[in-house]
Order: sequence, then structure tokens, then C-alpha cells
Amino acid sequence: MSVFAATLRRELLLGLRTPAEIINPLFFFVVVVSLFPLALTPSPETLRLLAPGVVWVAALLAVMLSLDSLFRRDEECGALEQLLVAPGELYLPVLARLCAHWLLTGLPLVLVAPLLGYMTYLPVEVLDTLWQSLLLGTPALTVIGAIGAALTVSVRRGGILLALLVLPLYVPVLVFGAGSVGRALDGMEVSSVLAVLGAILALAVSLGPFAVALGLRISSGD
Amino acid sequence: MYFESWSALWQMGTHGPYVWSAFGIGVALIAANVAWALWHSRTVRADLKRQLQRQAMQEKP
Amino acid sequence: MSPTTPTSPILRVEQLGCERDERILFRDLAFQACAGEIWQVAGANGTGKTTLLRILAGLHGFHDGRVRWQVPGARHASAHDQILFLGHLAGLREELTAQENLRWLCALHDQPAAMIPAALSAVGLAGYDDAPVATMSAGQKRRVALARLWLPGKAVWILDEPFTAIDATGVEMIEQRLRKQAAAGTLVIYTSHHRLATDTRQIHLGGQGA
Amino acid sequence: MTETARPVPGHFYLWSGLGLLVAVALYVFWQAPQPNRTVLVVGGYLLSVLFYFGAVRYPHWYWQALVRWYHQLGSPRHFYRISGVLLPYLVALSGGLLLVGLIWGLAFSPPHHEQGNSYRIIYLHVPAASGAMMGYMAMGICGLVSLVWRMKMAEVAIKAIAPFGATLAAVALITGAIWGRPTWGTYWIWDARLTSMLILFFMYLGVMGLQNAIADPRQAGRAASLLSLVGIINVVIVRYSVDWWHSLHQGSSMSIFGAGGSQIHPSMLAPLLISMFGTYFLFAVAVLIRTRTEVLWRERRSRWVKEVLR
Repeated sequence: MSVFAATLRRELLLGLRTPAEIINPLFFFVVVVSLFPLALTPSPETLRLLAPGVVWVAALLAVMLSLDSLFRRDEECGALEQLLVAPGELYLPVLARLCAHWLLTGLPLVLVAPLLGYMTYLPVEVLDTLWQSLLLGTPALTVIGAIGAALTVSVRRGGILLALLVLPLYVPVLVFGAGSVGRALDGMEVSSVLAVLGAILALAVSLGPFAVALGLRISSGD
Repeated sequence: MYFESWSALWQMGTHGPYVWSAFGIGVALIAANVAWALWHSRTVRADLKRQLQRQAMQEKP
Repeated sequence: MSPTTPTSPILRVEQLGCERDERILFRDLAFQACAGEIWQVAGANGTGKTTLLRILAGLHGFHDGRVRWQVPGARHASAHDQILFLGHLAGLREELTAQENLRWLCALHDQPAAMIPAALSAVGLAGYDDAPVATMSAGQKRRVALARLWLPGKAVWILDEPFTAIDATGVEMIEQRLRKQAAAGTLVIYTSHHRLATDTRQIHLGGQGA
Repeated sequence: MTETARPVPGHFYLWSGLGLLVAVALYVFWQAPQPNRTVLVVGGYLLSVLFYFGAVRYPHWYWQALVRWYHQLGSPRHFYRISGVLLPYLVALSGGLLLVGLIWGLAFSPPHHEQGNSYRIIYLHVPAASGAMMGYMAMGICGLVSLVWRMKMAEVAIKAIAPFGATLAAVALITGAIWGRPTWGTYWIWDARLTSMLILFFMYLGVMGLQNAIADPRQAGRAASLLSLVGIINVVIVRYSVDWWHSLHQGSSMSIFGAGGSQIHPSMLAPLLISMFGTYFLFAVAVLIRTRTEVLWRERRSRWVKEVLR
């Protein structure tokens, strides 16, 4: 079995054996979005206006919170150093691990987002843009956040530090992601904005795993 | 000088408080940063010197 | 590549030095190791045995001096593809079974996954293939990790405290394995307070130097 | 390779320095409302002559000088010696430029035709903002150098740049907020530049936080290197994304000079440029002080440090 397939298989197995790790970010996402009507107002006009930002920020935080444990478990049991002493480039195993993580935590968010959009009174036409933007945006969030997770893996209680490192890096994705939904809400075309999101995703996926691998090596003391 | 008097410079029309507070805070922050760097440099040098002297004392007898 | 005679060193360590947390662990360490030799890294706790092994395995980069590998058949100068490194952590996830853990490690390290059941039975864990690692005792977990010693394809073994949590028969079994593989040309470098019965070379850390 | 063995002649530095001065002068005149054509033509001629001598005729001088500087900067001991020689000049230069630029801007330059006297805040705001930006760029470059060539000095430099850069970003934010009060009637507005600066400030805090969280200095240095290298890409994308976001919502923009920078009057521009260069030199001073401290600490066991401290 190739390194990519073996790693993907292992990560998916691990995810399925610990379902809390999949369900918790999703649960967080749903709860946070449903807090906003309670905190603000149940009026459809206001909620509709705020919905793109609310759903996107909640998704972003859900992805970020799921990342703290991305490499920590492997670091604690020594599997991470087995990854680092492996021959060959770390790009593929790291990419496989990020793919698995996105499939388990990011994809459910994308699937649930239209429902939350509907509950915050987004028009049905806009829901398409919502899930499309999240489909392009959440993998980028996973990859970018993984750089921070790799750098803080040796730091005990690195959760808050991870947020401090990663949130500024999330700004472009948030701006274009929520912006695309906002534009759709205003009835403007969104394909150009989605294209920018796609470009960010391409950049993140092509360069990100190298940075993650380097971060892991640095954290192990190299 | 553009202003006719020192008090005119101080007041700057009605904008004096803004301009002077901005400059005051900004310059103070920057100065504090440089001063902190200098203070740190001094304490580190003093520490290292003390360490060296202690080592020299230990080696003598 | 020129043919390597049994006596030409495959590992050269030159002026190796490392400090950690304001403390010099070791300095000017130099030795040469050949294929088929067994090296024991000895020293009291906290003298840098684990750090030395991590440097040799390429995990720790903050050191002075040089580590040069010349392993026949290695694809890179770092010889990563010929080194088997077992840290003091077993490297096994509790949620996975012994078989699943080893299969991933095999894919990662270019070792044949088909031989995993045989390797598991060699360490006395026949029938434990599908047992989750979480249900195993500390000694059994260590045995799962050590099962990789029964998989082929590595010319250098770097083992950090391989005998921890292993019972007397297990220690005997692993010793035999180390001797047998060394006779077949594997370079074994390990840390332990346990001295093997056979002829081993020693590196003393802490005070005396190499 | 007999060529590379030839020493760098002294007049090479003269030529290059003159070229730099001419480039700065050209830059200043380019900003002028009606650029003096004669100056541009003569300056361009001079510049091309210098370029010819410096880069076309004797390119190996440049290369040699670069290699030599690189090696000297990379060695802690040489760095300590050179920076010690340089530091007094830098202090004098930055102090002089800042004094002239700030006093000129505060007391001598004419008021803005729309904003009156409040615009004088830009003489601190713009230098601080551009210094913070340049600082992060410098950090990213140091990060690249440290990761690719494992140069210890670059790690030290990152640690030294971050605190001062963060301070400059904070100063830019505070002065921008105070400037906003008489101009927009509020202390804070989600203006594109202020927002970018806020994110830059957070990114500085991130680098400093990571530095402090990791105990091993080498590991902390390399981690900060990677973060600032990733950050430098992010800075660029943030700038574009925030501009786009701002145009989407059509907020007010902090345009001190009117549309496009070219309309600023030279009597306002000159003190601004002077205080900008003063700030850059002050940045260099702050970084050198911190770098020298850190180098002494890290190399405390070596003989040269003991000699320096004696």
C-alpha cells in the first residue's frame, strides 16, 4: 500500500474509532450559530444580514478548535517521531493526514451549513454559494491551521497560542468566504470570488504540507 | 515656523490635543521600547560579567 | 559505490557535541561503527543517551560536529531508508489494533506488511493481531513495537531502552534476535542498563567521554 | 577563479553609495507635483552610468561584497564587532533625521487644506506604519535565510525585530485612531489600512508568543522563522483581501494625500520622508541593540565573549 493510502486509511480508522472528535466540532458549529439569534434578535431581516459572517466565523472556529489534537496524540505516543524518521518526503503522509482530517471534520460542516443558513433566513439561492464557499474554504482553513498545530505540538497547553498564531492567517479566507455569501445575498455574481477562494486553496494545498512537515521537524528538535 | 507663537503651536487651532497626545503616546511607546532594550542589554552584560568573575574566582585557588 | 568490506565503518561520528537547557550533555564525541557490530550507549540518567540516539536517527538537529552514514544500499546520505528507530515511546495508537498500527508503520518505512503476523507470533503475541493496543499490558505494547525487529529491510537498528517492561524470557528472546541480526550484518546501537552477554562495544556518556 | 580573489576596491562602495543616493533623490522628485525634467534626465543619466560601472562592468564586485557581508553577518563574533562600530552612527543618523523630520512636520510645514492641523499626526503615523510593515518583511526574509541556510544570526534577528515591530504597529494604530477623531468623528473606523495594520499587529504578537512558549532557544528561533515566512505570504494576501473587503462595503478611506499619493505638496512630503528614514534607522538601532544582547547571551561560553566583557 502506498504511503498516502496507508496514512489516509489509518487516520480514517482513528477518526471512526473516536467519534467524539468528529462530532464535537460539528456540535460546536451548530451551537455557536444558534446562539446568535438568542444574543441578537430573531428578526429575519437582521439575521439574514449577519448570517454570512455568523456561519463563516462559527465554521472557522470549529475547524480551528479541531486542530489542537491533530498531531498531539501522535506526539504523545511516539508515532510522530516514527513519521519523522520515515524515508522520503513528508509531503504525502502529511497531505493524507490533512485530507482525512478535513473529510472527518470539515466536510460535515459543509454539509450542515445549508441547514444553518436556512435557519438564519438566508434565501435558498444563497445557500448554494454558502456551501460552495465552505467547500473551498474549509480545506484551506485545515491546511493553514495545521501549520500552527505543527509548530505548537511540543508546547504544553498550546490551545490559546494556536488561536493567536492561526487566526490572523485565516483572515483572507474569512474575507473572501463570507464576502462571497454576502455578494450572493446582494444578488451579485460570486464566481470570481469563489475563484479567489479556489486560488487560496490551491496555494494552501500545494505549499502548506511542506510548511506543516517543516513545522513538525522543528517541533521535534531538528 | 508656520505658527505665530508658541501657544499657537500648542493649540494648533482646535486640533492641539489630538496632535500632541498622538505624538506624546507614540514617542513615549517607542522610547520605552528602546529603553527596555537598553536596560535588558545592561542586565544581561552584568549577569555575564558576574558569572565570569565567579568562574575566575573558582579557578584561582 | 565502492564495495564495502565488513570492516569499513558505515557510521562516522565526528566531534559531536550537544547542549540542552543550559547544560552540556556531551562534547567531542567521536566513534566509528561497522556493520555487524553491537554498540551499547551507557551512562547515568540525564547524560544524553536518548538525545544521542535521536541525533543519530536524524530527529535532533541542534548539535555541533557531524554524523555521517555510509550504509550500502541507502538511497540518501541521511540513510533514513536503512535505519530502524525505536524510541522509548512505542509509537502505537491505543485505538488501533496491533496489526493496524504495524501496517501503517510498514507502509511508512518500506517494510513488508505481509510478514506482520509472523513477526507478532515471533514476539509471543500470536493471535493478538486484532486486539486493540489499549487492551494490552505495558510489556505487550512494547513487544508489538519490537515486532518490527522481525521485519526485514533495515541495515541499522537504533533502539532506545528496548528491554523496558519486558520479562526475563522476552529479554532473552530479544538478545538472541540482536545477536543473530548482528551476525548477519546489521549494526545495532541501543541504550540500556542491561549489558548483553555477547561482545558489545560501549559508549559511556557523562564524564569519561567516548 | 583568480577573479574572485581580487579584493573589493574602496571606490566600489563609493559608487554604490552614490547610486543609492541618486535613486533616493529621484524617488523624492518623482513625488513632486511637477517633476523637474532636467533633474530627472540628469539623474537618470548618472544612475545609468553608475549602474554600468557597478553591475555591468564589474558584477563580481557586487557578488563578492554580498558573499563577504553574508559570511561576516553570519558569524556572531564579526556581527558583534561590526554592529558595535555601526551603532553610534546609526543612533546619530536616526536621532538627527527624526528630530528634523518631526519638528519640521509639527511646526514648519503648512496645514492641510481640508484637515487643518490634525494631519500633522501622519508624520508619526505613516513612518510607524511603514516601519512595522518593512519590519515584518525583514522578519520573513530572515526566516527564509534561517530555514534554508540554518543561519543562527537570522534566528536571533527575528527575535530582535518582533518587539520593535509590534511597538511600531501599536503606535500606528493609536495615532491612526487619534487622527480619526477630528477627521471622521470617531476613534475607530474599519478603514482598510487600519484593519491591515491591526492584523499585522496580531501577527507580530503571534511570533512573539511562539518565541516565548518554546523553551529551547534554537527550536524557538526556527519555529518563529517558519511562522514569519508563512506570515509574509499572509501579509500580502491580507492586504489585497482587506482592500477588496473594504471596496465591497464602501467605507471611508484614510486617504491623507487625496486620490493617489502624487498630489502631496513637497513641503509636506520632505519632512515625512525624513522622519520615515529616521524611523527605519531607529528600527535598525533597536534591532542591533537586542541582537547584540542575545548574541552575547547565546555565545556566553565562547572565548570572544569573555574578551568582550573583560
